[in-house]
Amino acid sequence: MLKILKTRFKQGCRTILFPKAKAPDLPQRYRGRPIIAGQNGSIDLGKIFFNPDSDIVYSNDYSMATSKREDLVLSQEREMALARALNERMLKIFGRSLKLRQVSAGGCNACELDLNVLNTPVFDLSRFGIQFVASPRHADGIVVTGPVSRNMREALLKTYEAIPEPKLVIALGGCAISGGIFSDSPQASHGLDTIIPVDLFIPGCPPHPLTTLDGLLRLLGRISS
Amino acid sequence: MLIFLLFFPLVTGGLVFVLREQESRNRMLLFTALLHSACVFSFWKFTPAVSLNGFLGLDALGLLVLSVISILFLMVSFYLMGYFKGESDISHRIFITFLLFFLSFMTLVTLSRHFGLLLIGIEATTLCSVPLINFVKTRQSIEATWKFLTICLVGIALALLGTYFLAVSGIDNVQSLFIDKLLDHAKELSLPWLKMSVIFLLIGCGTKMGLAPMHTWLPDAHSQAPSPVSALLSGCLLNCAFLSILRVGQVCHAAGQTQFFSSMFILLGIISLGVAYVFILGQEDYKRLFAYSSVEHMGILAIGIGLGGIGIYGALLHMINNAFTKGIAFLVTGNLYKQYHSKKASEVRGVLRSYPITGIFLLAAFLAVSAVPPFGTFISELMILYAAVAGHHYWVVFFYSLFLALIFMGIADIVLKMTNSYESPARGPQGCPMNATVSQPPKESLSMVLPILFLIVLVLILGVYIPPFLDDILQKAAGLLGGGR
Amino acid sequence: MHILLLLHLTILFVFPPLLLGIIGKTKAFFAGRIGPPLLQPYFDIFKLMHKESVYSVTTNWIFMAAPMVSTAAILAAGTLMPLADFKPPIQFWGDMVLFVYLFALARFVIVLAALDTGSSLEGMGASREATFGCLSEITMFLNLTILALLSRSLSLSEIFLGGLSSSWLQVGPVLILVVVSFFLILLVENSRVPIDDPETHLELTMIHEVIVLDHSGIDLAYVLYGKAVKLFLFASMLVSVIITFRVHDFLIDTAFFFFELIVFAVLIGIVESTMARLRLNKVPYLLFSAFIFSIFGFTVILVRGGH
Amino acid sequence: MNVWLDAILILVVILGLFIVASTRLGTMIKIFSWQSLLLGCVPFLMYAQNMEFYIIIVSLVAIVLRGLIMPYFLFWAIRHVSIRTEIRPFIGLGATLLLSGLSIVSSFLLASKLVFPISISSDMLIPSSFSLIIMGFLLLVGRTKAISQVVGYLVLENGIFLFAILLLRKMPLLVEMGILLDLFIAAVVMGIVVNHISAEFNNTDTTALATLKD
Amino acid sequence: MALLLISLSILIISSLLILLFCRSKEISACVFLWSLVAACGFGLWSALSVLCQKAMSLPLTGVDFRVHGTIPLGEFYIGIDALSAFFLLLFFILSLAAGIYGYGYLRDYTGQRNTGVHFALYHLLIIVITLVLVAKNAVLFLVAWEIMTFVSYFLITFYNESESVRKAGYLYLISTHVGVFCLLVMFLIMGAQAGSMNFDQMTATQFPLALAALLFMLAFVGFGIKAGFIPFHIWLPHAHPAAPTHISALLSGVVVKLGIYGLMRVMAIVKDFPLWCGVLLLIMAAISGVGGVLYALGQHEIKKLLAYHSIENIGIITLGLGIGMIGHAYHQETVAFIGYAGALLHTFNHAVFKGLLFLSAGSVIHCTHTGDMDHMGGLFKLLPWTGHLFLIGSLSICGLPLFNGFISEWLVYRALLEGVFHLDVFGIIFSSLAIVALALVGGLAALCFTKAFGVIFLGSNKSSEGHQGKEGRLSNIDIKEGDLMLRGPMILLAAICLWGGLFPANMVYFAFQGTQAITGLQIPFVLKEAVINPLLSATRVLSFGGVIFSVLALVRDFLVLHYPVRLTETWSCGYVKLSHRMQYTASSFARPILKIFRSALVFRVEGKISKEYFPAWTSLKSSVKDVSESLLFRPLFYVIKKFSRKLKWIQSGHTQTYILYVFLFLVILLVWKLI
Repeated sequence: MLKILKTRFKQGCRTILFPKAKAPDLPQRYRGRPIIAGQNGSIDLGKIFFNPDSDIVYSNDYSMATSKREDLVLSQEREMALARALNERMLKIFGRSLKLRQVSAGGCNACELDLNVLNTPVFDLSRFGIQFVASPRHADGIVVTGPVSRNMREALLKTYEAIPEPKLVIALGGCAISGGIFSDSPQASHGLDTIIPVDLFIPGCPPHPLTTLDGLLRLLGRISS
Repeated sequence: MLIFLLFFPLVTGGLVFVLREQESRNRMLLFTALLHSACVFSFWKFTPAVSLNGFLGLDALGLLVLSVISILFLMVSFYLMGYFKGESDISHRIFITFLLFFLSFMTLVTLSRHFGLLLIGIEATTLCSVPLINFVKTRQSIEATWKFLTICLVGIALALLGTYFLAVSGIDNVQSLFIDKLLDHAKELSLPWLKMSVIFLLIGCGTKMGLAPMHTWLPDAHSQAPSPVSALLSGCLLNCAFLSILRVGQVCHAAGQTQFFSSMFILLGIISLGVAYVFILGQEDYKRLFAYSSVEHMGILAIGIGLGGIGIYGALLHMINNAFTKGIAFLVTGNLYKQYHSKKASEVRGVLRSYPITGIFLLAAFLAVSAVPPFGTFISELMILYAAVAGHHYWVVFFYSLFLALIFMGIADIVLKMTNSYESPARGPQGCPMNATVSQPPKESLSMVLPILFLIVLVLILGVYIPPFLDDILQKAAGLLGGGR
Repeated sequence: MHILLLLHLTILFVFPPLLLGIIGKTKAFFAGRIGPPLLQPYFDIFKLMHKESVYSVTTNWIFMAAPMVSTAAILAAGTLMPLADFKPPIQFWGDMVLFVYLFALARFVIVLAALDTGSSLEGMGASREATFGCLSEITMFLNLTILALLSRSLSLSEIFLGGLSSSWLQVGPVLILVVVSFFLILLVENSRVPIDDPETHLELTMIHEVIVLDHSGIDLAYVLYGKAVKLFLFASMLVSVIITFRVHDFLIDTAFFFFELIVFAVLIGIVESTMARLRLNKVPYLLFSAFIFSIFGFTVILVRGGH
Repeated sequence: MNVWLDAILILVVILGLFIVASTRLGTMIKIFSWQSLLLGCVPFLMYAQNMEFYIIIVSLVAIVLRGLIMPYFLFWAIRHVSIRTEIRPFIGLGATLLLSGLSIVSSFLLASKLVFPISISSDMLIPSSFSLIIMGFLLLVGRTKAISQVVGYLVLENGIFLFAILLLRKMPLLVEMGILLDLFIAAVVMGIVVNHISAEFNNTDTTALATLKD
Repeated sequence: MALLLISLSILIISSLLILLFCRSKEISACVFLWSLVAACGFGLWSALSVLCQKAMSLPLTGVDFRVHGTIPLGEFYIGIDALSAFFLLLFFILSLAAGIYGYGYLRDYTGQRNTGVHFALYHLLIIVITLVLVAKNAVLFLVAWEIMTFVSYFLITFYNESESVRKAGYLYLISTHVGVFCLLVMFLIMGAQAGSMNFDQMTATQFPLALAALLFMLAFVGFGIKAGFIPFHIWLPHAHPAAPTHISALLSGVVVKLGIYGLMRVMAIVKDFPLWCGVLLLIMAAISGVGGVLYALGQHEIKKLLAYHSIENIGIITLGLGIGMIGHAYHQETVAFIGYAGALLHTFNHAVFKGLLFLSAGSVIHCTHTGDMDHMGGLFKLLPWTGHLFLIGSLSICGLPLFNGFISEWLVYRALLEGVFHLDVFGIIFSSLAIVALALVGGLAALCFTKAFGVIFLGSNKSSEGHQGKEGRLSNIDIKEGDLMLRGPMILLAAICLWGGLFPANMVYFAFQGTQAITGLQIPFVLKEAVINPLLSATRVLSFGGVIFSVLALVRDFLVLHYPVRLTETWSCGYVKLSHRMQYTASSFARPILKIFRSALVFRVEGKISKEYFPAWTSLKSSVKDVSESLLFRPLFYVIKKFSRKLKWIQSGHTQTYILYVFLFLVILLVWKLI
């Protein structure tokens, strides 16, 4: 007991004060939002894999979550429209308490890992009242990762149906948004929005925890762009 | 009057032997039985005078046994009307005649006031019941008869020796075997000879009565004899043997040796209960079952008399109940045998379903035998248990209850299997008799049903209410043996 | 007099979810993170009240009525429990039996609702809940008997409002045993960590979470609220056993009572953070050890003749 | 006078021993008839001085019945059934002899304990009657043939009759005659049953008569 | 007393009438119905009139009816005192309900059995049980008791085509008949000690303590077999499933209670027992209670489950009696009064809710044609009435606050707690152990009845042929609710349960009247107040709970306005092929608790688990072996049979050996007696 207290005091409180203070600067190797080089080039964040050897130049900017699918397409002339907060009524309900149910619909589980990081002391999702729950009946929204494979499609629909109104859907990671790496396989569906209406798209393969956190906080209106 | 009662059946017996057809023989039998009961019931009103210079007389005990015998004989004769419908050959003529001789000798036993004459009566009943048992000439019945004969004659020989010892014990002062004289001078009888005579008489008459170590002939004789005969045997013959032992008991009581006599009698009773339990549990043949239950009830009578006080009153009441119960039981087995043609209990199924009346009577017999309240046997066994409890014979109470409970288990197991219906659809309507080829089971004839019904009613009445006249006769009889309520 | 009654009811109705918040905060503190805000339970309940209720096809009215009946029963039990220094609204001789049986009624109805949905997970939760429930009831009764024996009275208000003050001196160490066994029962009844982890996601390991798997919206709100009240009642019972010191001044006592409750909630949080979850087939042994503690305490009291 | 009486009594007991020892049925019946004749004349010796009329009648009837009619009847039964010897008795001959010797000794012991209320002519009478009774039992228990069992029963009856002679003066005639009559009928019925058995089982071996058991 | 005689005469006449018309079903049925209603009405009236006397004007024994010298050794002497009135009350209520149910149940009976005879036997049973309850003479008591045993045997084996029914009937007959012998000896010892067989003289005599102990042991065994204490209970779980529903309701409601009535009557007669008798009764009660409910948990068949529950409730009743006796032995009259009152009230309550449960279980079996719980489920929608009534029954049997079970369990708790206060150290230990046992029994009963109600009525139907329609209806099983004749009695009993729970005052008052008859002492008014007032304030707490419930319901209705209720499939982790076989069945629900008590219960789980990769068909069966039956009585019967078979050589068939027996016994007697 005492040993736990000693280490606790030595460690101190690890949570980053993100929305108030500035996010910690990410290492150089982090591949954030790509910079559009040429005049008419457009990059669809939902489709790219953020892999290092492609010719895309990545900046260090982590906020990439958008409310609509088309906002993910970056082009020279259009400024990046980041995720907007929910409407007034939804905010009143979910403002302080948002329960999410995570559904991994196929995929390589990288997104799940990074999603899980959010619950660690550093990011501490629970301080915003956001929590992952076991049953969709208790949840307010579902976070879908992976290209909704044919087998998982019916289960996903069942889970979606099981969630009481008003509910949110968050597509996490490239696979969920557009089928990602698996987009050309007959099993995978091409993007979650073809199946169920999606409220928040968080690109990345896998999206950095900060991106996800930033998206969620924008959704809840904690960060205004 | 007594002489008429004694010799009248002999005469009609001879007459019946002459008659041609069976129908008139049956009617003659019935007539004799009716006359016999009429005389006996007249004795209830006015007690007859002692006749044949003191040899024949009627005291309370004698009257009780005599009336039981006459009632049962009347019922059996009425039952025989239906039993022998249609068959008539030489063996029937012998059967009916010896039946009447049997009645007269039993009357002799109840009436005799002289030990020697008592013994002759018992010997005569044994001999004339031989052809009755041997009526159906099969291997088993001959074997049963042989065993019955040898063991009973040995028993009677011992009883004869016992009588001689009794005579010797009173040779210098009483010099006679008249019961009344013996009772008056009981004190002066020489003790060792009296004890010897009591032991020999107890063993001798005990063999006839079917008490435990000497009971071995009873199951064979009763199961092989035709049902009406076994009803008579277990109803009346055992009671006559019981009466002779009571006479010995009277003498003992008068001579102040009650303790000597009763301890032996209780031992015999307990052993018979034990033996009856051993053979009833898992018994295969339902007639042998009821035979062993006679051994059991004789054991109960022995215990009752041995306990003294209200036990004697209970035992005498139990004697009456038991006689009628055995009558019901064996007449019902007669009906069953007529319908199922097999003695094995496992082949008799669904009696309640296919023969409702016989089924109900079988249940009544089972309830009466196992002493269930509405029937009289419960009250008498209760009285005997009361005597045991009041006399602090806790060992007797323990064995008595234990064996009765176990015997109830045995009988219930067999009888309830017979009455309850059997669901195997292979054989026509549920519970239809296994080997009866007849498609529609024969309707039970009236004459075979009425006597059983009458007996059941009698036992039921005794269970609920003892009429005053019967009560004071029982009181007087018990008084003779030093007991009473 | 009515003011006290009203105050008692308001505390009973308003205060309980705060305890859950405090426990959450302590666990976060120990984990080195900020953790959910103290009023998070209130927010959750408020949010759930604005949510739709989704019912399974196989359920009938029992499923809907169960949360309401259980919360009502627990609140009714609350009216028997003395808080701080003022007497409970209703108190009578032998009310501790009703107190325990009201909790039994709550559990009975929740288990029925769980079986109503006809899902294997809910059935599993129902059977575990019912099993541990009836094992803990024994120790509960024994502890209450011991406390009744010590305070020579059968009504909860007299037991907890000073009946035990003298006994701490006479049989102090034994009372600690009884308090420890009470504490274990509290952990089992309110599904705290050593027995059941509220935040786990693996249905097979849950007990109290999985039983309400199918509840949604307002029903879930009632269930959470009921659980909070139950924890509050157990906590206040335990607290009033431990600290029997009363100043008999209204304000000070109430404040001191709240302080004690907060400390107790922190204590629960500490226990939750320092202990890992027990394997499921070890839980009965935990219950038996609680039972043995109280039996041991009882024999010492009898031998010592403390009563 | 009682010297003769004692002699006859001893002779009767010895004849009893002979019956027990013999295996052939014919000899058994012959010895039995001699024994009954001797028994018949015992009363004459005992009550030589104050002879009454009925004592004579009783002993005469006894002699005629036991000595002549019953053996004749048994011989008829043997001829009818045509068996001659007892092959395998239950208890071997040696054992039966030993047992009957033992019985004689025990009956003498028993008799010495029992004091007779009035003086009787010979104190040998009671023990000899007891020993005859026990020998009768031994025959009944030890033999397998039905006929030999009948003979055993008759020897038993002889023993009892011997004892009855003591009471001749006191016992009324009627009873005495009745007992004798009963004995005779018993023998007749046994005979009838024996030939039933022989007709059914074509031998009177009682081991066949053991089917009725539980 | 006159009223009771009227009802008895009605019953006798009507049973004879029914026998006359037994050939035609309709006449006999309607005669049966009307005579039953009339007789029970008069009976109830007479019982209530005795119970409601305010002042103790009438002598404690009430009005007697005496006919001298009828039954030999005893006499036809009957009289109602408060104790028998109390039992008459519960008896007439239950026989009325069971009779009406039976009428409806057998109306569409097509089998070969003659229902006329069955009804006549039913009337005979009522007459005989009334006689047992009002008998004031030992012989009359015993006669009525035996006749009841045999009449109930014939009623139990109504369906005696099947083998198990016959076996159950036989076992019932044997065990109760053996019990009767103990009663015989007990009553005779009492009669011998008191000089007369009437209960009044017996109550007057003073029994020495040693004799009282012997009487107690005999009474315990004799009445224990009938009441169903643990070691002697083996006939109960077999008899109840075998009997038709209304008979098993009557059997467990009333016939089992006669054992308790007998025990109380003996306590009233032999007033003071040694202390260890009370302690023994308490221990046996605890064992029966816990054992009964644990065996019930392991059962798969409803009626067997309910039968074992009767044993458990008998355990609770005897807890009350036990603490009453201990209190009496310590001369603490308050403990004795409350203990006896608790026992009496629980007898009444148990009769009512057990009858209700059996009747509803019966109509469930009647509709689904199977007793096995694992083939039921989802019946709440199809049988709403039976479902609700079974729910009320199970709530009250678990002693939960709203219903009458709670009141009587509260009284027993109160007695035990008073025991903890007033008795010495020895007494405290036993009463606190009793409290623990009662708490365990209450908890396990709640577990068992959630299992029973949940598995039968809730969830989806588990029987294979009923496939789950979209909206949860079972399309192809023709299950329809029984008509009013079946539902009427059940509703009556449920109403009594609810009334007993919410307005306990007068039932507790009746219980105190009965207690006065047991102890023979006047209960002080202050004690009655000290018991009834807490109960009233308990109902106040419940009303407060009701208010809160209605507030919550209002809030809920208001909030639901926003979002209409939506129906979807049960959430099962998204598993696609959701089948009804995935539900928790009776055995799986009870498995955790049975594993904890597995050594005491011989709890076995048999079945082969397929080891190959691709799962083939496999089966799993969990069973609980009734320890006292399989380890104690079955071997005992076997040994007795084997022993008696070994002794059969006595009748070996050889004439010579028979004669040898005679000769040897002669020698033995000579040696024994003369030397």
